[in-house]
Amino acid sequence: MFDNVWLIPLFPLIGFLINGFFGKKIKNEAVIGGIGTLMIFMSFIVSCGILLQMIGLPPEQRVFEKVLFPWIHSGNFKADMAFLVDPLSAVMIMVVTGVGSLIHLYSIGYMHGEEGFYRFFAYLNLFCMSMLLLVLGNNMLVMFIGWEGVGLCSYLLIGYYFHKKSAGDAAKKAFVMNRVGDFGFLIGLFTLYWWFGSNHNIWTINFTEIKAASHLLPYGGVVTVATLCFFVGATGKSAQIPLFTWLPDAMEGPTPVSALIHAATMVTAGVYMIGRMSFVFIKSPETMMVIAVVGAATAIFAATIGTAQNDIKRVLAYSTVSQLGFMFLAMGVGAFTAGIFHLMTHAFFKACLFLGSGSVIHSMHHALHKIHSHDDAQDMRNMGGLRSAMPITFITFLVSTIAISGIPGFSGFFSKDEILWQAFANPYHGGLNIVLWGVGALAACFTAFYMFRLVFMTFFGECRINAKAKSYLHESPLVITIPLMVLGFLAAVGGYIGLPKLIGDMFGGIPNYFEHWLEPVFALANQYSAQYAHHGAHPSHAFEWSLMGLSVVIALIGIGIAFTMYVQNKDLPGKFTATFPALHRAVYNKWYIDELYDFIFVNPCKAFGQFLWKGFDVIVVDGVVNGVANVVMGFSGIFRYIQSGYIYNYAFSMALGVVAILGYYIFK
Amino acid sequence: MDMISIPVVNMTPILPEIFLSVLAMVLLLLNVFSPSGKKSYLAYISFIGIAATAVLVGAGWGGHIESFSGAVILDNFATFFKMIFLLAAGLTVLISDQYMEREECNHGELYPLILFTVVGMMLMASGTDLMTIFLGLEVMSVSLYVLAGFNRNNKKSNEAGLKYFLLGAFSTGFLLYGMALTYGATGTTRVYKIASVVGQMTLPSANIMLLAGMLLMMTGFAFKIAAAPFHMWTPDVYEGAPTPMTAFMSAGPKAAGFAALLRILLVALPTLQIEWSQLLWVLAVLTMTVGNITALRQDNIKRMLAYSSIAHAGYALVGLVAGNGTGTAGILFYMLSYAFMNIGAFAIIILVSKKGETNGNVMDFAGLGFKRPLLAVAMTIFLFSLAGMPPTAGFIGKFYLFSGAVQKGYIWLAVIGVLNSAASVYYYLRVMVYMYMKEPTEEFEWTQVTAPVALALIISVAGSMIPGIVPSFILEFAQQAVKLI
Amino acid sequence: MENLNGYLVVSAILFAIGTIGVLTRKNAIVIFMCIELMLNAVNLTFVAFSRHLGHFDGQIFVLFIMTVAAAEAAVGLALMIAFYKNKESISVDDVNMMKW
Amino acid sequence: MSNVLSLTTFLPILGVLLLLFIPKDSKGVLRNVTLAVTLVTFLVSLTILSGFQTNAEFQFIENMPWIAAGPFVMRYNIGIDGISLWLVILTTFIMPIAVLSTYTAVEEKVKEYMICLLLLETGMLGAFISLDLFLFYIFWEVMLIPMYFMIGIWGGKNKIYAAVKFFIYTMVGSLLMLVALIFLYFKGLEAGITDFGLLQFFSLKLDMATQIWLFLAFAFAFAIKVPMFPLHTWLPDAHTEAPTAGSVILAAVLLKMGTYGYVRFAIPLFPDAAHKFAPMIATLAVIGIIYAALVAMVQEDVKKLVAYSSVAHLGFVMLGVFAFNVEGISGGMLQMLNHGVSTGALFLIVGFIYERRHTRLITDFGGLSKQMPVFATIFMIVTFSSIGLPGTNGFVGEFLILIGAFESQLRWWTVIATSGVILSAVYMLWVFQRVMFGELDNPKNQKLADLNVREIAIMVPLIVMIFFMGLYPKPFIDRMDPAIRKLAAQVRVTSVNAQVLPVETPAGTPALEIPSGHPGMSTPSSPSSDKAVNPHETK
Amino acid sequence: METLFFAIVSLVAIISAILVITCKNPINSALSLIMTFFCLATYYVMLDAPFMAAVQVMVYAGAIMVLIVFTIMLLNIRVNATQKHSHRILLGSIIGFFTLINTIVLLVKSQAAKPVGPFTGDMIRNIGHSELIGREMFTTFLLPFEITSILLLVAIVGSVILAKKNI
Repeated sequence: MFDNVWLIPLFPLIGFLINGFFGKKIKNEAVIGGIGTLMIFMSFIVSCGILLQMIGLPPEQRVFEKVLFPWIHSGNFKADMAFLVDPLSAVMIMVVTGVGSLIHLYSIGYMHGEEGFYRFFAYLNLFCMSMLLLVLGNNMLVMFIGWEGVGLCSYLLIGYYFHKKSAGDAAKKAFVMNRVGDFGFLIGLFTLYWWFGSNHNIWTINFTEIKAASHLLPYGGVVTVATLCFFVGATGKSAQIPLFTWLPDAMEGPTPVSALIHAATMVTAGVYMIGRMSFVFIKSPETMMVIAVVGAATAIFAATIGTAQNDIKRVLAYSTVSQLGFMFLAMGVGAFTAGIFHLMTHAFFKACLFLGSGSVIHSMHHALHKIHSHDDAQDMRNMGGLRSAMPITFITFLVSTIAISGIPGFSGFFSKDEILWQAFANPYHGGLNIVLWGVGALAACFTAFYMFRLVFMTFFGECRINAKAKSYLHESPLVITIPLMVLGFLAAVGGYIGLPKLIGDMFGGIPNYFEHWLEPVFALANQYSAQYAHHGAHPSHAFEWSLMGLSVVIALIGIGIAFTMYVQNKDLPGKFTATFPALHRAVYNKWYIDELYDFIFVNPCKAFGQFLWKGFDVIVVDGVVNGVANVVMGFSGIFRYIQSGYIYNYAFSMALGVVAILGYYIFK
Repeated sequence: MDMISIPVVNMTPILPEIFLSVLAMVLLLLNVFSPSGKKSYLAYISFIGIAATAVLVGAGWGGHIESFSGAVILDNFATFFKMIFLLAAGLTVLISDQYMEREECNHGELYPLILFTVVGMMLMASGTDLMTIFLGLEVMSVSLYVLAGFNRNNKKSNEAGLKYFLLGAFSTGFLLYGMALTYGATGTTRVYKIASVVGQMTLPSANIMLLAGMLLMMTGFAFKIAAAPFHMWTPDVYEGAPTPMTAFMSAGPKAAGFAALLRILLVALPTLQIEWSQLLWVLAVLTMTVGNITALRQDNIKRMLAYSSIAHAGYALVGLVAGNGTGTAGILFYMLSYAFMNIGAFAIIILVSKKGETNGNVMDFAGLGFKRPLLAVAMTIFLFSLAGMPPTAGFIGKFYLFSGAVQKGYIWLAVIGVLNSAASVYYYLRVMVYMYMKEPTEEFEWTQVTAPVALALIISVAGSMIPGIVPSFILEFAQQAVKLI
Repeated sequence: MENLNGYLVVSAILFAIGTIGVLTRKNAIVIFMCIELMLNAVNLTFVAFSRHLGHFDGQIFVLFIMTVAAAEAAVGLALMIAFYKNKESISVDDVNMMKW
Repeated sequence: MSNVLSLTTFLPILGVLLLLFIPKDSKGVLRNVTLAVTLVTFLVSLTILSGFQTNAEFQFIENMPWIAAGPFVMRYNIGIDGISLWLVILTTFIMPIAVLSTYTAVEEKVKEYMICLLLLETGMLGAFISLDLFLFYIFWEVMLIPMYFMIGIWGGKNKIYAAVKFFIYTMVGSLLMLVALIFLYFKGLEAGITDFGLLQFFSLKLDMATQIWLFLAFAFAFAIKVPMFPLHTWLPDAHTEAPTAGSVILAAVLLKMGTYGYVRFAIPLFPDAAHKFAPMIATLAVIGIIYAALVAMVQEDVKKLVAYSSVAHLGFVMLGVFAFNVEGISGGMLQMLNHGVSTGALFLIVGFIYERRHTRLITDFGGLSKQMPVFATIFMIVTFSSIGLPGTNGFVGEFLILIGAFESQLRWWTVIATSGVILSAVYMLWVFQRVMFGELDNPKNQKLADLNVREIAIMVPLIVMIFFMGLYPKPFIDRMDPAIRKLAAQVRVTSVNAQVLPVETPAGTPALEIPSGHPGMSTPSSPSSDKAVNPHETK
Repeated sequence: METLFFAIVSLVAIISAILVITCKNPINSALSLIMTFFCLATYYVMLDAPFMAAVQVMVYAGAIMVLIVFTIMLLNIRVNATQKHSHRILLGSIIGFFTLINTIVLLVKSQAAKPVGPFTGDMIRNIGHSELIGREMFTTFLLPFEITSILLLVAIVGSVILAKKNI
């Protein structure tokens, strides 16, 4: 089965090629969607096969590399088109193909009747292929193909409604911000490659080889530089501070896209990448600290913005940013397993949420369309009371919301709590631990608040939609609800494969399967980290329990506030806004980050470009060129006028010449 | 006292001159007996005569005969230059007839005068006595004064003749004074004797009289080759003279001037090379620069080519500054190819311009490229050759000239030369811009190309292209020619 | 020949005067006369040198210069006449149709 | 066939002769014949490719006497190695495409146009295959002439200015190079070199001062052609005014002359000086990358934008070449090919919309995707190729350049250059967005026809190449690798000598005779010295 | 005695030369020029070259100047009232002055070649100047002599072409 790993990205590629080239001719949506879905599903099956085979192997044999063909070989540099299958990538391909299949299926229903249906599926397949390359690549360059490939697909899919200017802008923004990250990624790659090569004559970008040689890496120093650069790449892809602003805008794309790319898979690439290179990152305590801090900051920062958004998808987008922050927090505190675990659970519940919101929007859109209203189908202020019209959507949505809020028993609880615990208990960041935990917990509180705010505004209360339209609201078709149900189910139970040891012990020593599964991957990192981890007294189990309880309480507080504000006392939000107008405006406008970036980067760049062009290129550079020409021409004019036409002037010139020449030679 | 007995002399060195002189006189006679308006056959006869002379000259290749008590010599150097003169004259004769008919001044005396000019130039090239050189120069000049003013009903032609005459005579004064001082300093006018006398001097450059004589002679020749600051007559005279004569003047006398200059400087005064190359360095730079830069703003194409011809003199001087085999061979090669390309260009100008020398502006070339593609292509080749673009003869010529300078260590001179060359491209391109890239402002008929002109054009095109692609054989001749002096 | 320098200086002075004449006079014929003056100065130099050196090369050169002067005079004056026919003037101020 | 190189080079000239006999009114025949000629040339050039032995030696050598007069001996000495091989193929590959692109774009003076195209092809091929410096110079200059006419006759509004600027700008540089060439020859003559053959000059040991001057002269000429900041201003003008085929060839092949010149001549001939100036040139290259990107960003004319993007791309090439290691130079070479393909394609794309709308202002467009989906797809692929998206050709070259440069002394330059990656995305996507996305609100755009079969046929080979070179660059890299290794060794060995010796050491002192051997003739004989140079090479 | 005579002749020659360039009337200039020519002829005599003196008078003073005067008369040139371009005169004089300075300095700084020829003053007087000249002319300088014939032919043809009323 391992040998067939190349099939995994191949299937979506085939789907992409078929739909891309012939989709326009096929016209039949069922066929197009069928092909697209089938292809990714086949990948899923292969992935399952690989997973099963891997489970059957002893942990130390769970690494397999497959070289497809040599790609770039030049000088010392060597990069093959090759895949790496290990527990980590196995998790990722399962998530990607699994969630991917569901979202493909969902899309058949959701995108029904859209112009360019085939295009959508082609892009979606292409995305899956890129994502799979990203997670399967056995060297940084193959990863980078996927890395940029998903960026491309994200660009294409955000710009799917290309006739909307906002969509185009958002697409471009996404790509460019990703590129900023890629810049970091490349520099990181170069640094690592160069350091290994010039110091140890190991010229490689292959993960396995780097891993084998990673003991040569120093702590800090060049590793800090390299890892920080990589982390810049991760912030770009995973929408962390400071490169997060593209993700909310990316909601211009169709909702399945938001679910697949901007929630479940692509945006987690940064997390995955850090996981993949954990043995490098861990060697730089500074970078780990930065990652943790940025993760925590992003978590709280995005969460605050999420509280004030009215667009249903934007709320989810900021939520995603915030949750990604959690993942980075996990990575930053060395809890790689927890980070990856959260990645997975997040994929379930966030995909479900997005798809649910898509279902809502779909329905709203349909209803509004019927009455020719131009109201915004995504604005939560237009919704309300939808639970009766769309029960399945409501239930799955609620389950996922509970999961994300960290209510015990649901997947999100296990992963998030693990992260918060590790943030508190990690042995690396000294006094910062409390802060990290506190910020994380607060963010969790905000998460619960805005998620339930969303649920309450959308599904509870009276229906604020146009009365005429109300009758048109209905539950979505099966093709949409099946994925919702599957994902809702996973969101609910997905967490049980990674039960914290504490809880597992309580239930008779159920092991943390997930941790065991990933152990071979992160063992080395843990080994390295032991070098500088300070061996303080381990917090007691009781303490752990109480922290867990605290986080639950925090989540409940968030829910409570939301309930108070949006169900019980609906005047409160208005009052709150009126009391703190500046704050609200700031939060509503995303802390003016976009404006800030425009002010700091975009506008100066444009202005500088204008200056360079009109001011420098045309006037100075070309001015010099033309100036030389003009000076020569000016001399031409002068010389011309010396040529006066008078014989005596000519004779004078001759005589002058003679006198000068003679004079020089005689008197010299 | 015994009778003066005219010594037995070897006439071989001056056979071509004698042949041409006799031919010229025959033509003069024929002219008298032929009715006006039917003078074309004189052109044909002169062309055939020139061709025959060329054979005669060619037969002398490889010989080395001094004659007339050292007044003339037959050597490869002279032979090569004689070929250039004959070529220039031949082409000029071919393009003259049509033009002269059109300008209604097809007097039969034209052809004998051209032939006499050639005789003068030949004497300059083969003369080894300052007297011979001077008289050759005068034969050439006096003929040219007449030729420049040949279209006597045309004010511009009159003016050109008069200007050329006055300034030419003025420069002759300096030349002669230089010869006088040289004579005084060395006691002889024989080039080879001067060489041996100067060679025996302990410090020739300290001999101010010799130095001054050399400098004054150089100014005299600088006038003939139109080197700055003795160049100022050139544009006016070239513009005013009948176009075929302009073509002739730009190719022939310039080459003759170089022939004499080379002979005097390299044969008689090689010991003073440091001094004269220093002066020529300055002159070369000045000439190139003034010529090229002033040409940039010319609308009248004859005038433009006149300035360009000044610049070309500058390039050739670069080769002379070097004074080594490469550079001087370069001059020879360049003069030959210059004759082809410049006369070719003037031939096109003749075809484009109208009676009374109207349509002589660059703008009048507008649209030529697609109305008369062959002419335009020919013109393009001439212009690119003048600009020194490969693969034309002009490029190889310049290459050798600048190579000579580089070889001698005059790198900056070569750099200035190439920069000038680059600037010059502008005005050559300008003509092409009008030919190909602008539409004609008004519709008018183009002059028909007569057979002789067509022949001249074919020869010129071939002469501008072939030496650019396979220059070896000509360069080989040039090398041999300069080896002996 | 003890007085060579005397002759040379006189000829230099005459040459300079001729040059000044060429540069300052406007009448083409007078300019031509000034050129003749220059040529004569040269002739004097030649003859003086010839006498000093004790051979006749210089003197014979002078004979040729005289011939040349005559030939130039003929052609030059013819040119002036032709010019005069067209322009009704012989002043070099009027010889400036072509310039720049 | 032993003279297949000559055949390839001069086939277009034969084509010109053929064209002369076709009446100027039968435009279709003229076009088809030209296309056929270029196709045949391409096919013939493929036999070069198939016969090419993957090693570092020059192959298909033809060496005949040509000029021998005075101190000079010029020979008709041609041959290719891995470096020039691909540029030759690129040229022959682009030409049919360029010809095909003119079928509707050029309606007037077709015959002359085709003749120009064919002459240009010969010039370009000749320059790539010349192993005689003089011969190279001839072809180098000859190229200018047809290009000048193409811009000047068939160009846009400001064509004359652009054409003359192009011509004189290039001429200035190349003439200075000519002087340097002559000087070099005489230096060689003193050292016993007998003709202009390039390979001999590789073994010539020049003192530092000489090298510096000569290098500067060569570098200046090539820098103009590349074009490097700040000598680039002729390029936007030339590109904007040139007809589509002209722009395509200019971008795809002519600009490569400059970078090729560095790789083939300036660097191996004067390695010490090249090392000395590497930081300076890298600085200019990096400035070019950033500067051109910023300027491109605010352009209003699509073609000008693409032109500036060329400046940026070639900045990358220069950076890679001056890394002096195999990766960097390979990357540079690949990037040359890539740029040829992708920027050529971009100019074709601009040509397509220009033909339809007779405007190139970005603001005149918008929302074309709706009307022209095929066009949109192709445009997008090319855009991403130009941005350097992994999987397309642009990436491979750019990546190798950056990694090569990062390995070398140019680390910090590389960091800055890498940020050019961001900017290239900004301007390319921005223009793509403004042209293709948004509302189709300009009524003139609403009836635009999508690409026709011919236009698609033009683009398909390019698209194929974009992906082929992006996904499987091995055949390209493999064939050029030995030659590049040789070059890198050549540069490196000498540079070590330069470090060992004080700079002032005059030529001819015994100090200069240290072990380096003849870098141009053979790889360094002593492995130990090699190791001392770069311990990482012995992997 | 000879020195005094030389001085007087020189004075006359120079004054008449100056008159040539200062007289407003061309005729006066021409007459002054003839005066200078006579002075030169005197010099030639003093330099033991009587034949040269004779030729000088005949060719220059006789032929050439007659031609010039004739032309002046023919063209009936008006006397220019004023010289407008005074700066021209100034510049011209300066240049002429420097020419003079240059020349004189060079003459002072340098010296001519040592006498090399066989002819002394006595010898010339014994054999006769004309004969010696003739001998030289028709032996050593035969070619230049012949060239002058061509030159004169050219001059004749040229003048005819340029100045004859109908051709």
